[in-house]
Amino acid sequence: MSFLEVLYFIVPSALFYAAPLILTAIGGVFSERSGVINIGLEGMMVIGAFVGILFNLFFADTFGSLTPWVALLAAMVVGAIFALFHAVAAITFRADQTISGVAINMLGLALSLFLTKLIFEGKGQTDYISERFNRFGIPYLEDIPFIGPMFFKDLYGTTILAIFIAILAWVVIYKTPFGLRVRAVGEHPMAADTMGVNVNRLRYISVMISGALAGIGGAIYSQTVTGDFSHSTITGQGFMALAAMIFGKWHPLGAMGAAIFFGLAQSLSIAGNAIPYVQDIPAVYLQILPYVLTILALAGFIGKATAPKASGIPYVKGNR
Amino acid sequence: MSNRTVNILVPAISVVLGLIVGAIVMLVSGYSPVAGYSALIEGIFGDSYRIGETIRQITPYILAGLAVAFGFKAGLFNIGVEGQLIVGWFAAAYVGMAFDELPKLIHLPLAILAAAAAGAIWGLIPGLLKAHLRVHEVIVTIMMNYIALYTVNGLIKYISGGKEKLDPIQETATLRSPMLEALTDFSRLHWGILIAIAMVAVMWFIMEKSTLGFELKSVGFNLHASEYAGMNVKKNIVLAMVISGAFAGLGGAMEALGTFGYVSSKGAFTGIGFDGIAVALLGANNPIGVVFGATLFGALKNGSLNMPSAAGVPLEIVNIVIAIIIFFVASGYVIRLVLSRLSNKKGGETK
Amino acid sequence: ACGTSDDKGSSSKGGEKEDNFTVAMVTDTGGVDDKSFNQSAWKGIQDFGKENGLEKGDNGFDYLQSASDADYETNLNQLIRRDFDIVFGIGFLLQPAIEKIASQQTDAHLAIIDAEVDAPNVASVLFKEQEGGFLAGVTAALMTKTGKVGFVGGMDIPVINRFEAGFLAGVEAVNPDIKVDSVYTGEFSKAELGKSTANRMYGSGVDIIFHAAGATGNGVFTEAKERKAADPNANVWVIGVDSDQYAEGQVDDKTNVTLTSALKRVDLAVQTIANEAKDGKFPAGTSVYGIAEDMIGLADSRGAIPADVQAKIDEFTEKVKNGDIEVPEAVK
Amino acid sequence: MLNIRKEFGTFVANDNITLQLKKGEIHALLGENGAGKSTLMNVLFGLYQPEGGEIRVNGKTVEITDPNVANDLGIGMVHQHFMLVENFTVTENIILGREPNKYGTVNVKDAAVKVQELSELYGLDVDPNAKIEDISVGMQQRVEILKTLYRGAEILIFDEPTASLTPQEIHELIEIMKRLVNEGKSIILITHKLQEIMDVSDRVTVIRKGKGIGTVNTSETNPDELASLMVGRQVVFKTEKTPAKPTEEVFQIKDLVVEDYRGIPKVKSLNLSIRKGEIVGIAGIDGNGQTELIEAITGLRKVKSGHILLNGQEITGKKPRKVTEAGIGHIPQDRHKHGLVLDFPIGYNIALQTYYKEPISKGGIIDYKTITENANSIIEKYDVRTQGPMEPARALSGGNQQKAIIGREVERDPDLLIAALPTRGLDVGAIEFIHHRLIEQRDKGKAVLLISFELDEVMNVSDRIAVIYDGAIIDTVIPEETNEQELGLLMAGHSDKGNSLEVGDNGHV
Ligand SMILES: Nc1ncnc2c1ncn2[C@@H]1O[C@H](COP(=O)(O)OP(=O)(O)OP(=O)(O)O)[C@@H](O)[C@H]1O
Ligand SMILES: Nc1ncnc2c1ncn2[C@@H]1O[C@H](COP(=O)(O)OP(=O)(O)OP(=O)(O)O)[C@@H](O)[C@H]1O
Ligand SMILES: [Mg+2]
Ligand SMILES: [Mg+2]
Repeated sequence: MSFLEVLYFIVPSALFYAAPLILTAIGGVFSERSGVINIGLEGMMVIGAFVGILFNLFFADTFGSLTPWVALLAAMVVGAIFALFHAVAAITFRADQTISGVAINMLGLALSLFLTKLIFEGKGQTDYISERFNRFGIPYLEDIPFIGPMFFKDLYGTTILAIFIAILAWVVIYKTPFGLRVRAVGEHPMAADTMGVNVNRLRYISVMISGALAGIGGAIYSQTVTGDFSHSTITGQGFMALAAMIFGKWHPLGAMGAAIFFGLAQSLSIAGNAIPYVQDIPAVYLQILPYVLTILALAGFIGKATAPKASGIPYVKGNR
Repeated sequence: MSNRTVNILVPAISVVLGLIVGAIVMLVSGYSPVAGYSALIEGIFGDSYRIGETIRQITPYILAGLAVAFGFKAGLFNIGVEGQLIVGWFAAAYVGMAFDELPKLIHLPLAILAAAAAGAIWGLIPGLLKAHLRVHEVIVTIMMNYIALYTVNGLIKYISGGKEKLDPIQETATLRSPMLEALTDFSRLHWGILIAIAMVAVMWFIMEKSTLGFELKSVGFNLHASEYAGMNVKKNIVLAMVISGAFAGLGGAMEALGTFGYVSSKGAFTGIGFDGIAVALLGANNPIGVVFGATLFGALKNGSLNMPSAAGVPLEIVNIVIAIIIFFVASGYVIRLVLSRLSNKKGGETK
Repeated sequence: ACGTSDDKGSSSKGGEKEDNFTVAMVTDTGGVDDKSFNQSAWKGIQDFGKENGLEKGDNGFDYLQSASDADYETNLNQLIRRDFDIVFGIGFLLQPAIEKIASQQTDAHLAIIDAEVDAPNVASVLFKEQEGGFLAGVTAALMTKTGKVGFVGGMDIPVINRFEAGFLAGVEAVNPDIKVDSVYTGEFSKAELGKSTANRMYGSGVDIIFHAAGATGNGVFTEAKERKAADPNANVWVIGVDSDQYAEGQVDDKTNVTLTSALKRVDLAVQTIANEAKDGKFPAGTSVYGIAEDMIGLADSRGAIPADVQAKIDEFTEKVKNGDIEVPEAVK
Repeated sequence: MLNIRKEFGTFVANDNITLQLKKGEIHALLGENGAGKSTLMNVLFGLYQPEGGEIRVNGKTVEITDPNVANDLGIGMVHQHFMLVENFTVTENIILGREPNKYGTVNVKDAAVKVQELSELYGLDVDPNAKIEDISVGMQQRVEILKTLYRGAEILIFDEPTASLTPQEIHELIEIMKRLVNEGKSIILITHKLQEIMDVSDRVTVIRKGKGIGTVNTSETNPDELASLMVGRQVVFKTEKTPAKPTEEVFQIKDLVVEDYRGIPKVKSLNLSIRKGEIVGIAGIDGNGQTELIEAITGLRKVKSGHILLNGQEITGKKPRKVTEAGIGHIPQDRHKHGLVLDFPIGYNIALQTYYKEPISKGGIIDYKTITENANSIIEKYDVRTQGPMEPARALSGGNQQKAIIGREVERDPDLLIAALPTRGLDVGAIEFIHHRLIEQRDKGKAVLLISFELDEVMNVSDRIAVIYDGAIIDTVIPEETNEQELGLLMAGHSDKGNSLEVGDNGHV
């Protein structure tokens, strides 16, 4: 492949790969900004992936080509409800948030597979969906030399959605009263409390937002990539999203950038097969690249990341 | 109610609640909880074969649980037990395979040590990063899990010349025992359980009897004060991760030298490391508690295999139950609250 | 020391047992409905059951699913203890387990698909995947318009290598000038890898991709379907593997991207072995099945392949069948 | 507030306490550590719900269920520990919870203007756009006050507002309080400093162990009476001590330079020496290098250049453990973070410096019985009030925690004992006890280095006072030969002896 061809392949496929990660990572940003650690993103994505496929299968006749989009809504709602488990444990029951997240991951997968077997008569995977997201080119823009083929030719609606939500999340977190309060609650909940901000309610809302976004992320993944749901549909994407959130320093746009970066690494490892020199590198190196990069980033080679101060600590009124 | 009673009651109540939720899920889904749990119990204790298999399953759980618990005691959350276990598995299997003509007395310990060393190295990296660069161990260990998975797969391929598994280990490196197998009707029960129990004692000794344990706990609770008191905080953090990793690596050795006798490419994680978190949690990070936690989860996991065939219930139900148990143990605060309310009421009446 | 299991079997179930010949199988982690060889094997067992008037359960046929590779031995053991007359291990992953158990339970009859176990009580079944790959290669070479075709493999293991070798040979047999873009994703369960790889291939002018990559291959189908949906005139095809993957290629009511599939009749193989065992001719040792045994072939293209092309394919099939063409097992 | 009762479990923190606040007065609330002052105020502010009693505002009975209700009633609180989000700006902190809105987004610009106006109205100098983490403690406190004013508070509660302020800042704060009262606001002031009460308050309410003792007019009382009301016995203020009999020099610091974590020098060519049998007090405003100095001595921070000698031996750059073993004891300034492992039993905490040596540890094996025995003896000797050595350190009150630390350090009999803010936040009884211990140590012929922000303490306890300013000792004075005025000027960088005159231009905001 020529260099340009490589770019024309890598950029769109990185954006495509990044979309579910962006949404899920931003979900993580909301939760952790409010002071609730969310290792459970993976489990929430699994639920989203499952609900997305299930809805798509059952309602394709009703909604036609709109089905995948409506399925995202369904996954969003169910994801938010599922996140309540984490919220109740972490906020009301004052559980260790990391452990509660681990439980969420286990529960998400076990529940989805259990239901799959229940609904599909013992089978370990669902049928294939018939209504998919389709990519498109944006007229005129896709003809711009260089930029066009990279950004506007093979575009997915889901990628646009993810970028839009990233920008929206940035506005919400940094520009609105709600965002100011969320950040305050994650930094110094007692300060917020004395100012009349309802700490636990905000945390509930934030955790549910994270479930909703991870749900959408999962549903995008299952509907764009696998087309069905099984135990191997979501295998680590939630953890990648978590890494993207940290890599992006708990900032929505940073998380988006990190997710796209991971997308690039992934695409590179695929395009690598056809690029001179790169193709001689054993596959292992390319496979572990995103994970190694994340560690390097965390180790401060790409600037220091600091978590919200109060994250991980349940808020108990009156405890100094 | 004494503190001790409460500490035992919380996990016990969580287990009961988990099983109740499991029963409700089965009921709502149209399965019979009675049939389901009978199949489960049958799968655990049904006969000597199943008991042997259950104990075999418990073995790596004990070690994974110890690994997580050891980290917790030193204030570290080692989610990387999974990866450490995988590299330990590989190291033991490789050493077990590669050397022939070694006497068993040397070969077997060598393979076991190799596993511990590999796990320790896998723990060393996040330990160093935490101690010297203050990188949070949770994320690093998660990433290390994936790196372990792919690296081991790559190594297997490289060493075997493109195959997906290494040759089986030599007889001189095996933990298996014809006697134990005969005793349990050809289950895969092996001597590893003794190693696991020995490690329980080791952890107990380090934490409760040694000066090192005092330091590790102190650093775990408050590294600033520990530093002020002249402890070498960095050394302790690294050491805690290394020891934790070594326990995890031994868990891998159990699979390599006992259960399987070889290592093969993995498409996904073994899950033992993640279950180790639950085991440690249920055991309140106490070595003896870990044995109980491992026994429970080992039994549940192994028994669940019998559920689809004997009762038609998907075996995922057991994972649901385990997740719920973790929820409740982690939410121990609420259970304690309810317990103290109850005992207060009682106390008031008797007074 | 090995009398125990027999005693138990005959004492607990002996009385009620009718004189059925019973069969069972253990899946690998893919599960019984993996739309691949596990499913195919289960179909074979069910068909055998139907033929012989058996019912699912201890007295007829059954399967156990493995949740992880730690379960293979347990599951095999369990089925043997339930006294099935023959127990299949499906997939090369079960090879060590079968080997071990065969040496312990010397009275039991075992069989393994896709691997060889050297024991007097094990029947090993291998397929000439290279012949399936060959037919796929021939088809692709005859159908390509761009002169570029692709192969997407899962893990780089002997079974998949045979598919690849056959595919390359098939393409070359038709037209050595056709370029083959051949890639191993290293995974059987990462659809996104399959999708991106297919995207790159189609993007670089490949128009037909043959996949042998399990669930990773789902991504190949997804990519092809998306391209077809975006542009109904897009010239993209997928050749499926193992079973007829027509359903995977369905874009909408009218369009389908599955050109054909390289069939591997695990179901037939299972049935054959079971029947032989039933007739008291348990085929210990290794059976290798290929086109000649009708165990390898192509699926119905449902019109995607024109008759003249089909005729040429049939010619090649015949040549392989009667030995005129020997398909290599390994890439040269 | 009438007959307020507040229980935590079985523990009664407030037992029928009555406090009546008149409009326009400054009403002081006095009591020992743990007497229940903060609890009472948190009840008033709606953070806690009382088990009994009633609260009336302007004669009307009200139920204050949460801080919002308190705000609406015009009650504002400046908390003992600042309630500020560090990485927010001043304005963001002030408007949090009541954000002015524009098209759904926060209107930061208008808010900043409003904050500016408010700050000018009450003479509370703040920079609305500065981040909290970048401003001084004094300014942070003004932000706290502005928070209440922004919400239209008429009643302001100040919980120990002066504990962490410099004398100058305290002075400014007192001015501010007076101005607020003149504007018609009413103030409840909690402080342990009797002099402040005498200076600013109109009336004083004293509580002891959760019970109200009574209310007196400030003009009709004196510090001695207040102290005995509070403690329930006679208290001696002036720490009694015989003159020091210092002998040879035991500890020297020569040309010490220490940098902070950003590489900015915080200790600059500092020289200091201490003799056996004397207490040297370091007086200075927070942030002039005290922390870095202590950390450098104790081996917690790298030394850039210079020397530290104990008994003539170089201890520069040694590891903390080596420094301790060389003969230095250290009472850290932040006992929760650095002094104690709060989740460890108090007995283990007492062993924190000796656990690794005989007789506690032998060959890597630790003997918990010896730990308990040692702990018991220190607990008794230092009057640490606890249920026993296995009680978690967290459960002890601040004063008792501090006593345990002092016991731990003093019992090792170090040649030099460093005491950093040893009495911060403690009540007079505990302070008295701790001062005695320091003097006792001196009388045994040991050297003591006392770092304190409280002039009283430095004047009372030290035999010599070294004034630190901008990382150097700019003067050394004898307590008997100086006064607070002179010290205050020195601390601000004015050295009237002319030799090292430096005017505080980079001073303290
Ligand atoms: N000396 C040290 N050696 C190794 N790790 C440390 C050390 N000090 C802190 N850490 C770890 O590094 C991370 C950040 O430490 P830091 O001291 O900045 O935070 P903190 O003390 O918890 O918070 P704060 O800054 O509010 O006091 C924490 O995870 C902490 O456990
Ligand atoms: N949330 C709580 N739960 C249990 N006990 C508490 C709680 N808050 C305070 N206490 C206890 O109530 C008593 C009064 O505490 P409070 O903070 O009101 O004291 P204070 O007079 O403000 O002391 P200080 O001078 O140290 O600030 C103390 O014994 C304290 O331990
Ligand atoms: Mg810090
Ligand atoms: Mg107080």
